[in-house]
Amino acid sequence: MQVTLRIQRFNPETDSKPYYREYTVEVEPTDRVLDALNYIKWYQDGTLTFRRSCAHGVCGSDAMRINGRNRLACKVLIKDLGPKITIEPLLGFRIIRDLVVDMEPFFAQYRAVMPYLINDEPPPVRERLQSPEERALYDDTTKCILCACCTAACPIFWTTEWLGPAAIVNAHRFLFDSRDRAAEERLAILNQKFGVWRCRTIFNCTEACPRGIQVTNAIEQVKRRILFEQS
Amino acid sequence: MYHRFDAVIVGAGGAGLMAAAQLAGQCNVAVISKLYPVRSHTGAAQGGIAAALGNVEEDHWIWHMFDTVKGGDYLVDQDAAEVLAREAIDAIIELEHWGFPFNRTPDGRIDQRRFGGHTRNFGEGPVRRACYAADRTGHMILQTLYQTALKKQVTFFDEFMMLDLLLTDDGVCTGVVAMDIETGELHIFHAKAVLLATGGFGRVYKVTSNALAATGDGVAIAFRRGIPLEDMEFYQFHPTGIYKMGILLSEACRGEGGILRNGLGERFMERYAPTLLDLAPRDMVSRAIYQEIRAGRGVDGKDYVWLDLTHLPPEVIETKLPDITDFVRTYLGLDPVKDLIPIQPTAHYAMGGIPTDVDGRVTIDEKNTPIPGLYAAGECACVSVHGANRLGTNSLVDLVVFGRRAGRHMLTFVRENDFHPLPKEPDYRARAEVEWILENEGTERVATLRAELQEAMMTDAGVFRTGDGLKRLQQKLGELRTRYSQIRIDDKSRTFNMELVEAIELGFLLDCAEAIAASALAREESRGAHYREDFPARDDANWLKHTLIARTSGGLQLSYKPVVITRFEPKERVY
Amino acid sequence: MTVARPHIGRERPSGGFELYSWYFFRISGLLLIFLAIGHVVIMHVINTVDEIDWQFVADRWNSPFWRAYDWLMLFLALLHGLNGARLAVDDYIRPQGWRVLAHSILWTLAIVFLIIGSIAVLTFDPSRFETLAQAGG
Amino acid sequence: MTTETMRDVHRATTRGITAYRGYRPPPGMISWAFHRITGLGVLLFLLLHIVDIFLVNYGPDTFNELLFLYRHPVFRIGEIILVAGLYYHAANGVRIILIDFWPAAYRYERQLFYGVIAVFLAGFLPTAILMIRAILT
Ligand SMILES: Cc1cc2nc3c(=O)[nH]c(=O)nc-3n(C[C@H](O)[C@H](O)[C@H](O)COP(=O)(O)OP(=O)(O)OC[C@H]3O[C@@H](n4cnc5c(N)ncnc54)[C@H](O)[C@@H]3O)c2cc1C
Ligand code: HEM
Ligand code: SF4
Ligand code: F3S
Ligand code: FES
Repeated sequence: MQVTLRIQRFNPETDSKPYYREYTVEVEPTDRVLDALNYIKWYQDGTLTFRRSCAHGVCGSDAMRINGRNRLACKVLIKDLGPKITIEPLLGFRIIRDLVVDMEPFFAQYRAVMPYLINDEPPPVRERLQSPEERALYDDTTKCILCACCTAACPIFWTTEWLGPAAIVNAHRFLFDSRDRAAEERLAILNQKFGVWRCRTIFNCTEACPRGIQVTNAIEQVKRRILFEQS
Repeated sequence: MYHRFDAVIVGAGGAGLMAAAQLAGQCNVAVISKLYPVRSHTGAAQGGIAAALGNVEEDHWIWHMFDTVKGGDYLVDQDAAEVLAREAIDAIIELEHWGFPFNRTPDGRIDQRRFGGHTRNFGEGPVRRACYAADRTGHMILQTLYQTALKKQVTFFDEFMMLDLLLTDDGVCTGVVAMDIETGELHIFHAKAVLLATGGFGRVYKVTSNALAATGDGVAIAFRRGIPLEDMEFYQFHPTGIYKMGILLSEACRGEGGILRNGLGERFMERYAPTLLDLAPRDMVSRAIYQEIRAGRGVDGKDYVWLDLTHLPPEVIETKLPDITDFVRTYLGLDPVKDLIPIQPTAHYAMGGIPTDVDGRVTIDEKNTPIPGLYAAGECACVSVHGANRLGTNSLVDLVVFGRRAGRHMLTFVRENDFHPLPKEPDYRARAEVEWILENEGTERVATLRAELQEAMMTDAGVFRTGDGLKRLQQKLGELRTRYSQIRIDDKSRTFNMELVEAIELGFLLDCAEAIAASALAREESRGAHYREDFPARDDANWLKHTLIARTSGGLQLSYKPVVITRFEPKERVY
Repeated sequence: MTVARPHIGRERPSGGFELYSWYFFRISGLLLIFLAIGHVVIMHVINTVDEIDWQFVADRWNSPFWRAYDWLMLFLALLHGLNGARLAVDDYIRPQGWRVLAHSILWTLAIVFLIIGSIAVLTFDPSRFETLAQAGG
Repeated sequence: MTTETMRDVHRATTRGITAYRGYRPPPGMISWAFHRITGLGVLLFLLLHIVDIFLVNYGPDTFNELLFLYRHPVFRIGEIILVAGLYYHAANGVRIILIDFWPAAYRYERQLFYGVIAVFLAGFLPTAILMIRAILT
């Protein structure tokens, strides 16, 4: 089938502001949007720029706005979109070029929640024990691939300074891990002005997450934890 | 721009990050990666990581070692396999202490599952050895290691692409040259020790489970700088890739009880591996699939067969294989609980690569002479623990065990040695390459050449090979090499020029392909993943040895080095 | 350039106000369901503005119950609403100076309106005007 | 990360309120936008209302004169909108509170949203009929 992709373009070396260009390509309905983008890049216009790697939704490279919603280009099939597709970069980040945005602020948010296991007790010779039930508490949030679909879909993130859902998801992953000992410090960070309370339960994050993580639920669990532990 | 670090690690997959974690805080270390670290292909690994913990049933590291050796069709260096099997246990425990979220047994220990080729008591029957986290074990390894690296405050240079390795005339490694992809600027990293951990090169094939970024950069750069490559003819095809797309459906599918069926609905593995059935090593299963297809028993006469999970309890599918279920639903519109899944072997893993010793030091000849300051680990390296065919779950073990050993060795090395002066004009070669590609006014498109390369490799250097086919392939590669000098790219800007990156990567792929073709043509036997239809038998008398292929001024040069055999004498491989 | 800044070390920031604000939204919100909706139903639906005049208010505020009711509603709705306005300010006004100014305005509004509202609800004495009206009429 | 660095990060990247136009809003975003608009709208009315109620202290004449404003048709329609806004805000506020305190509620996010619309209509339609009837008579 033939589809038309309307893609937002921007090259800081030559353009003063972003503009749109249309491309028409011949694709299979079961092709991914990424396949269409690759086709354009490979055979029509080599200057079209985007990130990609795994091509099956596990590396988090190709988050972008597809028909107005944040999606991974490699996880959306053409047949689910129809013949007219609009593609734009994620909102809220500086555009480096075309669909490539500067992810450094996103990773700075991530680093701010201390996303690593902290437990200074001397470890046992073998593994630390953890029951399947304890393990299940944080299973959902271990799935995060840091693609930024959620954070870049949050209207609060577009307008003000805040940690954003992805960072909280990753804080949750450690807060609910029975092996971690730094809950208090992490909760203190999350309790700050730019922490969890900035979340207005808008659910755009959950709607956007390509890994099906219940992002809002994770944030709510963290809120309740602060509420009942700190006050 | 000039940087100076005690140690520079190129590649932020499992191998690179594991090494970085050893060095962080102990010396001045930088990690360079052309992708954001969490985008590395280690994150795609699904099924598990093997270690003889014996948590759910009796197991011993020596059984694991045996399976590794046998699985590799006895081309494995047994000293290395012993290190792998022994240290796997420590490495897994260390990962657990760093926060790895393993699935757990009811009593809280690390749970284990079955995987292809892993057996109890030297081949008696399948054993549960693969530690796992649902079907996203690689994702968790990558995350855990990245988290640990952040905790230890490693310096990262994200989206920096290595273009060249700096070796002095007397053969000392002094650093690397990399391009900041965002600005196109070249950076010189002056280092005492460099680790190459740039991953595999599955993109030389048309149908592959590998990422678009898996283009063998480190392997090709080493090759260009005169370092020989080992066992490049051994390339693993994984039996269960999604038909046409190549997306991997982990062996864990079969580990949890999945069955392969041909077009007639038969469980055909009964004919090929009566004991291990669907869990036989990958090379055997992939060949079996093609034999069924050749015998006309593919589905509808096409080149695929079925993976059948429908008899498994739905909760096993949903909870132990959630991502795979998601892939099948997303990309095929099928439900693995009810539907058969069309699969086809997919290019998956390079057993060969940059030769190293068990400490990750890159060696340059048959006598294993190391290059001072140069290390390699992970899929780009060949310690030779995988021999002619890698067992499932052994790659992740390879990353953590040898990434760790390389890191530790580097630490002693940087403590004992001083900076070596850089060669004059260290970046001239990289600069010339970039400028050449940007300015060349030819007629060929990168994508066209790449597609032809992948097609040719798939046909003539795939699961089945023949002397004639490989010669034809070499000719084709020669033609592609000439046409490569005629390329032209549309994108002339410096900012995030991905077309430039792809053009450079195509050069790397060509190098890898040439090494594969020449090594495969020379090896006149069938062993593991290398199957020559014109020489269908294994030939230990003449070929129980590792291939080394080097680029010299006089063309490609082959040499061979002996296999290290310590405990297990080569035997016929039946399952 | 995307060289990652070294990660920021452990620190123990203080917080708290946002938590109380969040909590207050919820508690006041629940109370306002009864207060505000009750008020609206009584004043705008059951009675209409046609019926409401000075005398109506005067009669109503004869009862201490309605005075307490109205004052509580005023207090909660004002703080709840202005606190909500503060969220909007934090979202839409980012230059630090303007934000401080906007916050000051909101706090001033809160105090001023709380005072005049309280004066109206608590100190209103209809008898003063009744005698006045009688005297004048 | 300190608040300062957080701010730096943001300064270099944000798109501001214009970003709203770039996203095809899912139900949750619509419900939030309405919650904010209605909240601020009701607040505005509340502030006006406090001023006018303050005028009771100036006696029946002043106050009753003002009431003429309230009886103006434009205001009568505004009054209906005010009630609609308050009802919606209250119903959606309850939804938010449920999501906050009932751990399983996130699973029913969509249903709760439709529930809000249902509750809103169930409350508002009869109210609106009563109010419109009052205007017409
Ligand atoms: C789909 C799939 C499933 C798998 N499942 C399993 C499994 O269940 N069990 C198992 O044991 N193994 C599995 N494997 C194999 C295993 O995952 C890989 O072999 C392994 O992850 C490779 O790790 P690595 O660290 O060597 O390289 P990678 O993880 O590929 O990392 C390469 C790194 O090098 C960087 N890099 C590359 N080129 C350059 C350059 N020029 N300049 C700078 N940086 C560069 C990249 O950015 C990246 O950070 C699987 C593989 C695939 C494809
Ligand atoms: C009738 C019962 C009410 C309930 C149940 C209620 C509930 C809530 C809740 C729970 C919030 C918090 C939203 C969040 O944290 O995301 C909120 C916000 C708000 N409320 Fe109310 N409220 C009510 C009445 C009012 C009234 C009378 C006003 C006006 C004076 C008002 C104005 C606001 C404003 C402006 C916000 C901020 C919205 C935002 O920016 O997200 N509310 N309300
Ligand atoms: S929570 Fe989901 S959307 Fe957000 S970064 Fe992680 S994977 Fe992406
Ligand atoms: S979209 Fe934003 S407001 Fe909260 S629920 Fe998600 S983070
Ligand atoms: S390319 Fe990896 S997530 Fe899409």
